[in-house]
Amino acid sequence: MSENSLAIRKFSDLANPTRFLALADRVLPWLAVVTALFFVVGLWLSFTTEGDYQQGETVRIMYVHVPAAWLSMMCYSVMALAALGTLVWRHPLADVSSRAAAPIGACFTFLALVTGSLWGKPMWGAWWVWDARLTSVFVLFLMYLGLMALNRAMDDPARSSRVSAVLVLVGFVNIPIIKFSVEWWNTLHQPASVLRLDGPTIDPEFLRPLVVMAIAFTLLFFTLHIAAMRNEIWRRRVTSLRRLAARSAGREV
Amino acid sequence: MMSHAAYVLASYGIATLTVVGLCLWVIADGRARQRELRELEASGVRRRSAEASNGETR
Amino acid sequence: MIALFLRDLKLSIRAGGGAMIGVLFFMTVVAVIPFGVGPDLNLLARIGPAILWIGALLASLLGLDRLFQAEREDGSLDLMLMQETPLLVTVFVKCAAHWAATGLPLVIAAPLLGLFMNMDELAIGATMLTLLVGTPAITFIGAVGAAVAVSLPRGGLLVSILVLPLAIPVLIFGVSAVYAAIEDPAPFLPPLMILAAITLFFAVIGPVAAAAALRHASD
Amino acid sequence: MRLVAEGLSARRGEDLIFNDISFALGAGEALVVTGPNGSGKSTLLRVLAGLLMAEKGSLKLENGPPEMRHPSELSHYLGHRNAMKRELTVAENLSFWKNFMGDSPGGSGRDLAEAVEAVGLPGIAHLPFGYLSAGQQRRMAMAKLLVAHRPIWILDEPTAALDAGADKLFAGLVNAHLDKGGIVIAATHQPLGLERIQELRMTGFSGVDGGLWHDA
Repeated sequence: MSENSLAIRKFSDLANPTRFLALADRVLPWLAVVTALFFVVGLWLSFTTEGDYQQGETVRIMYVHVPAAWLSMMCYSVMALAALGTLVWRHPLADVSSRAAAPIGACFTFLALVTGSLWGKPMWGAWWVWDARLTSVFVLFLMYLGLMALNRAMDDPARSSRVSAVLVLVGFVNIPIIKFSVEWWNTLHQPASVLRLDGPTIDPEFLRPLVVMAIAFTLLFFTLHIAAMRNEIWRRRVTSLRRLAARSAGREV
Repeated sequence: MMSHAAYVLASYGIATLTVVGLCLWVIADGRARQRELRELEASGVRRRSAEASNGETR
Repeated sequence: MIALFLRDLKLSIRAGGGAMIGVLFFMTVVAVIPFGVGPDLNLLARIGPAILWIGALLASLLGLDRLFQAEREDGSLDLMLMQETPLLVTVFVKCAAHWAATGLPLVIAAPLLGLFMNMDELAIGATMLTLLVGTPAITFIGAVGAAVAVSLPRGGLLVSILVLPLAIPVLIFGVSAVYAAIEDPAPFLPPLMILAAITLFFAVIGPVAAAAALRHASD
Repeated sequence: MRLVAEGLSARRGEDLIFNDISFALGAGEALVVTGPNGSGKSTLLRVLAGLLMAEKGSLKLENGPPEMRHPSELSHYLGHRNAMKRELTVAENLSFWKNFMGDSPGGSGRDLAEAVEAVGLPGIAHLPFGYLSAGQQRRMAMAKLLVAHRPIWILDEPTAALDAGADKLFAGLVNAHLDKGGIVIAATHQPLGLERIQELRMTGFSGVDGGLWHDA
């Protein structure tokens, strides 16, 4: 029991904002460099591998589309974890993390939607179809935007953190729906071919660039997320300093 | 089978634009916040020690 | 006057402002429709323009009730009433700022939703153009309702009820212009011109009526 | 310049609030309106500011600028509410009103930094208005009186949320305005410490006038 609480204290020491800032300062440059390297390799691979005999050149869209779609879901999962942290452990950094992730997640979801649309036009003949996968991802996009609007509308983070955490957790229902929509319903969208219980069904020729791009995108997400968290901490410092300035102004008159 | 190079290029282009835009936004946001912090500190507002150890209150 | 325009724009972009909410509402409303009518792409393409127009109409009504109420609550409206600049100019500028913050984003978001509705390029372009011409009229009509309901504690719903019937002509000519553009025999220009005329008409009538209502509502 | 009110009376809804109020104020003179709650002080000030129609009587400005339609165009009105937006910074609020109101003929408003200095709150103009305390907000609303020039100041309970120090500061501002030939009309419970004042004591209207629906 005492070990457990010690571990929790250590964890929260690490997650103390000042320490987080110091850590972020040290980690960010390396993370950025590694991300860039992975992107260089990933892009090189994705343009040098052969096209698919069935889908032609458009298979290259997959190397952007699939990682972006993965990230749109992973980002929401990170937000849901952070929301849990806000509600259960009341950790101040958890709310910072959740807030910082929302715009990034919205961007990746947007990317997944747009590239999917660009892939769908030549394959299916339509920019958009209302099937379960696409619709649920669109709902995810709307949820990101809604959360961003909510975070903006309530300028006092102390009060808004709980409210938006509850909303994030409720919205998490959507993630399994997105993940399994291709299997539960008969849709136009092709089923998962990489993350399967019985091993990937995709040709290794396509798998290699895909995995490298996925790692690159994931690293990119963490880089941006840490940077955005740092911004959010600074933003809150500015806010609290301003309130302090307002309180102390005019006292000497 | 057609090659559909335009669609591929468009999706890579939009992806690049979005990612670069996001990166620039994060960087610009960070710069702006740091500038505000510096201005506040220059105008003589100091964090109390309690807040210094726990940067975000309220 | 430019100062007022910029201030209102700033207010709607800052925290709690309605600029983003309107577009979100628009997207949500339009995204809900296919669940109701089913994912038949041909059907969606046919009713798409009408749905975009109705969505835009509802979304632009969303923040209208706060147009003058917020000013009244903090006392700014009193000062605006007292100035040498005619009140109707003030109202006009406030409407313009409100449209720029909430109506313009709707016009910009319309093509994206048009793709979702499986509309072709011509229909999307026509919808965008008619929305661009028609939504200012909704704002100007809405200003009258907002001014009438300014002193009511729960004016929001009432504003929508007052304004919706008046906005019907805008909807009729907006949608018919789009359909005229898609379906060949009907000419596109006449309904668009009528729509523009309606907008200009309400750009004059709206601020005058709203200013009169505001003068009498002050107590 | 001379502000003359003759036989003013006003209604709110059906109720006659006050009847037959007359006064005349020359340049550099102040009118302090006193009286118990509900005696119609605020209503009188809103009539003077042109926000309510007077039932009877007239309000005229003699020897004023010729092209003006109503004395309210030459007036500042500081009501119970501050007319400032919480979301905008103090500087944005003040510069908006400075631009929007402009200056009346015969004077020019001070610039923002000076006005904020004059109300004793330098250095916090970059903060959002909502961050300030009630007293600070009130003082910033007074800074609004300084950034745009108006010869007539109509003040409704101007010192309600202020402490003693700010009271004195405000009395100084009003006196400076009077010295420059301005006119001040203030409803207040507290003595403002002004010279050259007339006092108008509102007693509340007690005459029988049920209005339109009754016999007189």
